[in-house]
Amino acid sequence: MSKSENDAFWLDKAKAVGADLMRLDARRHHEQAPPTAELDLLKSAGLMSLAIGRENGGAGISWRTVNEIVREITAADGSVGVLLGYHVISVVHLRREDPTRRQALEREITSNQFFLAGVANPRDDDIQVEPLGGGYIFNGRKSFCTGAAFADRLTIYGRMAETGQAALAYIPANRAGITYHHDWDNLGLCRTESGSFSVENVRVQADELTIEADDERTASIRALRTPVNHNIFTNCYLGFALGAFRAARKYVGEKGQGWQKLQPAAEDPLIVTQFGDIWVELQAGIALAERAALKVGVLLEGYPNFDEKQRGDAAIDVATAKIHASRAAISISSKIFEPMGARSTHNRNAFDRFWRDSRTHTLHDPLIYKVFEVGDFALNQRYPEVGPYS
Amino acid sequence: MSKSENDAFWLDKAKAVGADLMRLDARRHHEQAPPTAELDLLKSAGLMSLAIGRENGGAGISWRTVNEIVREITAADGSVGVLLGYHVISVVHLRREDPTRRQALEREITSNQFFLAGVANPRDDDIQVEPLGGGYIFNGRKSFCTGAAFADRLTIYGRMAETGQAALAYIPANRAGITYHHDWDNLGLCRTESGSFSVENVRVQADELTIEADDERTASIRALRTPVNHNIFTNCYLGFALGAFRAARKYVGEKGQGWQKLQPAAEDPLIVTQFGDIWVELQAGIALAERAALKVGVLLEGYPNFDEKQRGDAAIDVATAKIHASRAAISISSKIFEPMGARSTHNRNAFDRFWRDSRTHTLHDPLIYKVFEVGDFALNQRYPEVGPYS
Amino acid sequence: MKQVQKVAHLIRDDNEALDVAARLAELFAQEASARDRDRVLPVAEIQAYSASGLLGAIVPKRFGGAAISNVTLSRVTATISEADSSIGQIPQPHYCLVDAVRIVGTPIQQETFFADALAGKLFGNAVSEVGKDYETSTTTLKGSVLNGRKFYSTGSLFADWVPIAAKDDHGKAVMVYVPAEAIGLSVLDDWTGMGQRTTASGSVVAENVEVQDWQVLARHRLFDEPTIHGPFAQLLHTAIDLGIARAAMSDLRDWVQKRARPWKDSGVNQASSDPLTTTSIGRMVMQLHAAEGMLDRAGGYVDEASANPSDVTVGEASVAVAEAKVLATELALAASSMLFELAGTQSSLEEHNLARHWRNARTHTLHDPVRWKPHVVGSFWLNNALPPRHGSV
Amino acid sequence: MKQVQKVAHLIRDDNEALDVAARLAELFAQEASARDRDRVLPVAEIQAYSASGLLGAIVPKRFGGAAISNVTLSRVTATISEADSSIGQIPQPHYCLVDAVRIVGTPIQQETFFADALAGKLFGNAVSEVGKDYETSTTTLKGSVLNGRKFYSTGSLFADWVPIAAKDDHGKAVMVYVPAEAIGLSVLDDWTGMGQRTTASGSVVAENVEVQDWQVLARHRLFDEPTIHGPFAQLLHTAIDLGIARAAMSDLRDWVQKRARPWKDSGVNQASSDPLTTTSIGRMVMQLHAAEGMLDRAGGYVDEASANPSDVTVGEASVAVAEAKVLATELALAASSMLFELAGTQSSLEEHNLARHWRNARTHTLHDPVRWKPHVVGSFWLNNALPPRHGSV
Repeated sequence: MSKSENDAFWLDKAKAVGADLMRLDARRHHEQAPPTAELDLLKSAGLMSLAIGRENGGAGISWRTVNEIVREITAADGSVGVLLGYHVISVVHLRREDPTRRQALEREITSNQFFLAGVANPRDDDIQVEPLGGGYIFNGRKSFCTGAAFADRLTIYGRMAETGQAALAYIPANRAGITYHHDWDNLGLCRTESGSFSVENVRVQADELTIEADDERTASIRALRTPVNHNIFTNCYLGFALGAFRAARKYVGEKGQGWQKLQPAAEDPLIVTQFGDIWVELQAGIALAERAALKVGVLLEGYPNFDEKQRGDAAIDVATAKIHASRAAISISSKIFEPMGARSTHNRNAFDRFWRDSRTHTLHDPLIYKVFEVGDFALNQRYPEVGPYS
Repeated sequence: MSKSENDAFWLDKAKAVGADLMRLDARRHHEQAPPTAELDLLKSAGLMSLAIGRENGGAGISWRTVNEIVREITAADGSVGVLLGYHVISVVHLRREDPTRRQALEREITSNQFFLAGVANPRDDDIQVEPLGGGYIFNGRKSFCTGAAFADRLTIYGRMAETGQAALAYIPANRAGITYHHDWDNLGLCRTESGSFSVENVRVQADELTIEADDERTASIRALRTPVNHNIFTNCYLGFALGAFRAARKYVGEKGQGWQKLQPAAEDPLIVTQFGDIWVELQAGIALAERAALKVGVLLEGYPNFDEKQRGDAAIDVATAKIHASRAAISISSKIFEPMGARSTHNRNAFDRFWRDSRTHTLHDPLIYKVFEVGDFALNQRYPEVGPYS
Repeated sequence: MKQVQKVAHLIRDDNEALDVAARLAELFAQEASARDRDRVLPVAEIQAYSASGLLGAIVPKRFGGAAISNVTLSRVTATISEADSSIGQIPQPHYCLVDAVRIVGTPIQQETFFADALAGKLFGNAVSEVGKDYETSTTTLKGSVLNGRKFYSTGSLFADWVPIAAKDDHGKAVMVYVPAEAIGLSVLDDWTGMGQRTTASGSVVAENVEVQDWQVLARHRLFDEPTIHGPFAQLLHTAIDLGIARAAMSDLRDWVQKRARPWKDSGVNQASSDPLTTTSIGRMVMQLHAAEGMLDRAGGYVDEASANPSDVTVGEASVAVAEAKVLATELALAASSMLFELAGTQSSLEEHNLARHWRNARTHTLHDPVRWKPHVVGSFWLNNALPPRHGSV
Repeated sequence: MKQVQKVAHLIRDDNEALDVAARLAELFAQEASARDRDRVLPVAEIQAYSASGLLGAIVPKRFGGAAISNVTLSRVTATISEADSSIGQIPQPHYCLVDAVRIVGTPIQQETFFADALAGKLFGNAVSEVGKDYETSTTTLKGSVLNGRKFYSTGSLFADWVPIAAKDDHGKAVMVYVPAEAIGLSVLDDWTGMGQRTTASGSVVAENVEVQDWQVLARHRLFDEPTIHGPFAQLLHTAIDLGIARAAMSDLRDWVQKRARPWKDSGVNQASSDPLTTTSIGRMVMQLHAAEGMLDRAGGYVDEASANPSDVTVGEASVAVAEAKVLATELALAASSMLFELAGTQSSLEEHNLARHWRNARTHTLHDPVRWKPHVVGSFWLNNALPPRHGSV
């Protein structure tokens, strides 16, 4: 499918940012330092308003191209791509706000190139919200707060102590009472700072808070969550795989060794067919992800009006793509070493980053239960129920 | 991507034909009798002019929908779908004719719902053409002449005895001197009659013959061959897989047995996940095939004006899809038995037809060399050279 | 009591059993494809098998048999199945139901049936019922009268004895050993599976068959107590799958060596020198050797459990057999399909009938579902959970 | 001649070697993760290994050793590697270069080096050169003076003897056994691979090292003649991969039993009871048992070729080892990655350092490319083609 000129323009821009990211030292991927320089590159290219319409100063591109850009940035730098992905998710979910406020927030993001982080791990439920004066006060602790430590704005998910309703605060990240624990120490995505943070008597004004009502908009926003989030995750996984593939192609071309006297390595028939297999696996993932993005794009355009069939079809396409992409990322990021050979394991190359990143993020929710979900549709024609992971 | 109304109309029509085909006895798949009733169903639905524009009375649908229809018909009946696929290929290659003659032939096909068969196995080269009077005379023998035995019109590929130029005759199939040997006895595609035939002093008029010149049109037609043909083959393979999947879903729902006391079978978690895996494999194939069809569609629209990059990208996408689809068809058509269980092997079900058909047609050209071709692009960024299989 | 009329060679030890199997295999391989194609039952071949003494080779030594090990028996079965997997499967129930006599048979059953097995008599089986399981089975032994209808009764068409699973007056599972010529017993040639076509796995119908007490074996004890009955049956099924895989690979070797054309882009002038071909073949060869090792390993566990039956030894045997079964299943399916890919287009001509390996593999590997076997293996390794006791693990 | 100063326990037979290895493994496992994380070389552990007598256990009996079989040595290596795969790899060159002395050593070399091995002295190695292969190597022995630069010299940092591959004045390949304290020899701690981090696989530099004739071993004969030198080296690499796989699976078991949370939709209250988890684990257990069987099988072929070296026996050993290597490679990679999938999100915390298994597997399995091994196996099976003779098969 051909792209609009505007989409192509933004994609090219993002690729240029990706090329700049690649010029930084590969070893930084293993460091825990915040990716400040990297985020600045994204901001100065305007990528913080990727998922915002032109009417609010944003890129105004299709959801499919948003996903492609997340994939490209992730291929260049796994942590940065994942941060961009989560930012996009936070932006999309601003649809929960009433239209006037959403417009104001989107314009603020666009003009300031704010980087957002959202904090809502559905398996935890440990931030309490209480009314205080005309506002509210937040207390508690959260884990897996990707990017929160260097965000400009935070979405914090809490629960009203009295009513049990979900409450979302959208506030500056430097609000008093917020402490980042800088305790992210996982095998991959080292620079996303996905550690924990705590909020202690954090004050939130009434107009900074959205309380989920039992209405259609809330239901629609909940129904959007998994298709949108998992579509982005899928493109992060494909980004890891794409980055691995490109790194291997470059290395084999420059330094690879063929078997015995076969030279250059790029003419070793078994190396060539290994790349063929990697290509097929990768492209199948991309084709599925793009197909899913088209369906999710329909939901986003229709929001808050889409029906169960549209949501169900999108959810299944997203889950199908996520399964394939998870497997492809883990498999490709490990397979690339075989054509590259033993010397490629030198830590200066940091070629393990693709596998580390893939292996870390694909643990978000268990793959085999996604297979079950898709199988239940394939066999019993049942759509997944709307839930935190489905 | 949403479909035009006209495309959706034709797809629905084809699905209705598919449903009719499914009502025939499954055991006929193993018989060698010609599929006369089946072809009549296709003709009366107008499917012989699927790949012809509306200006010539045809369906006027996108190349992507043509492919989807071939897939659907193949899912319903493997032999019939493959026949339709080869017919479409023959129709597409009428582009070799000058525009006036192409228009006349397409109109003839539309109004008579002619079924075409083409005879051009690139590894043989054994039909000789000699001038005689104002016309020509054909002599020789061909193998793998799919559908020729019950075609209305034949394209016969020969070689000019003196100049060595390729010559294509487009003639009525009952022309004197043509003998069908009815010697197709292969493990799958039993009703395609893909056996051999011979031509003995067959007379061809000058206006029935096209001699390939060394011009741009010939080069373009040659460049179209593999992308077009393999795109159709890919959808045949996906049709085998889709047919297998649907048959298994139906059988498990009606007659499956869960492990131990797990009932119904459709709730056995390992059966459900088996279907999930089948679904992911099948959908990845479909997504790749559709992406490839969009690229081939661009070539067909541009014909005879497309450039090497367009041709190369289309060829790689087609090859990528074909590799995945070949593997998926063979794997899915064999895997379906596991959730269905031992009793499904009763010959009355003929569930082996999907594997037999897949295993037979995927031998068309060696899979591993397609992987090599794709790998050569992935690693060395080389497009495949235009050739009979690439 | 039945008169023993057949006379068979007496096999003395494990090595002789292997030699005899190799000789028979050579014979059976010759017309295997033709028998499959034309669905001709292997009558003369089963006679040769019977005369060879292999049917009695598992009889305990104190009854005059060679008591060959389960490792040996599984190798014998693989060798025969490579030549003709239908012939490999026909005596599978025989061995199970002769071994059952060893485990829970009465003295008179042991004396009679072991003598018959040594004489070359074949025991069939009649257990499965359409749409029924053990609990809903409608085959009954009321007093001395047996009634019921079975299908998938492999080998019964050739059998001298047809052991029939039934419930007795107390609702207990019994196995009634009925002579083939008994009044009221019919064995039908109605098996139409797409593979294993000449196993004679037809229906068995018992209508008011009169039975004597001594013919009734306490089948329930085979599962109530820890016995190798389940893993033993599965071990032989695994050997059959392995035999099918070997047969497919043997045809693959012939074709690639003698018939396949090199691909135009391969740069070699023999298909057998193409590294892309040898690489695919090499991967399967490794799987073959691994599966052979796993079959021997499983046989060793069954031998141990046979000598010292307990919950643990029998459970371990079931698990080891399940492991071997999964590998053999996957190899048989992969090899019989890959065969075509490497042998080339001509290999799909029906005249070569190469698809029989896939049809045999696909049909036989469904005998019991493989999908839960990895669970059984994983639960044992992870939780030390012993597998359930029945014929399918 | 060098004075023997170390004293090691004397291992008497294969069983004792296995017992000793099991005891050492228990010790080595305790701090393996911490050593990897902090890149602490296993100094005390290698001393314990040396004192245990395992370094001399392959010495021929007439020189006072136990001459343990290759099957046993590969099991020992797998056991040690399961505990700490870097320690498993460190003596790999030692065994190769002590066995080389058995094959082509002069009497004085045999007497000296075997005595040292029995005394617990460690032999390192220095063969690979950056960007060079055998023919373009620039390490030379001119007269009695050795010069060259090597990298990836596993074990040399701990070694008492550093055998260095060089070309002599006639262009012949030799292996020069240089004492660690020789003037002009430097061993650098500069190995920075992402896995097998504590193998001390650094660089070795020889600058005008003076050498005596008796220190020079006729390396070319190891490949000119049919010897087990190649398959022997690969057998031990295979054992290391298998050890890594076992280590990953052992952590997997612990995690699923003790830490993993059941998934909300699983309907079970322990992750270890989830059939979707046990099924995945079961598949890997099967592969593990198959790989173990294949390692033993390969060891058997190497034993046979060692006793009766010929083109055929050595070729068969190479092929059998290649088969085992591919399975062990794939299992080690799959198990060390699947571990996370079943252990859950918490397993990716760096504090648990579970990724070391994958880093070790991925690094070590690249030692020589696996991609051509199936070709070697397939060519032998199909065409009876013997594999090339070098250290990589």
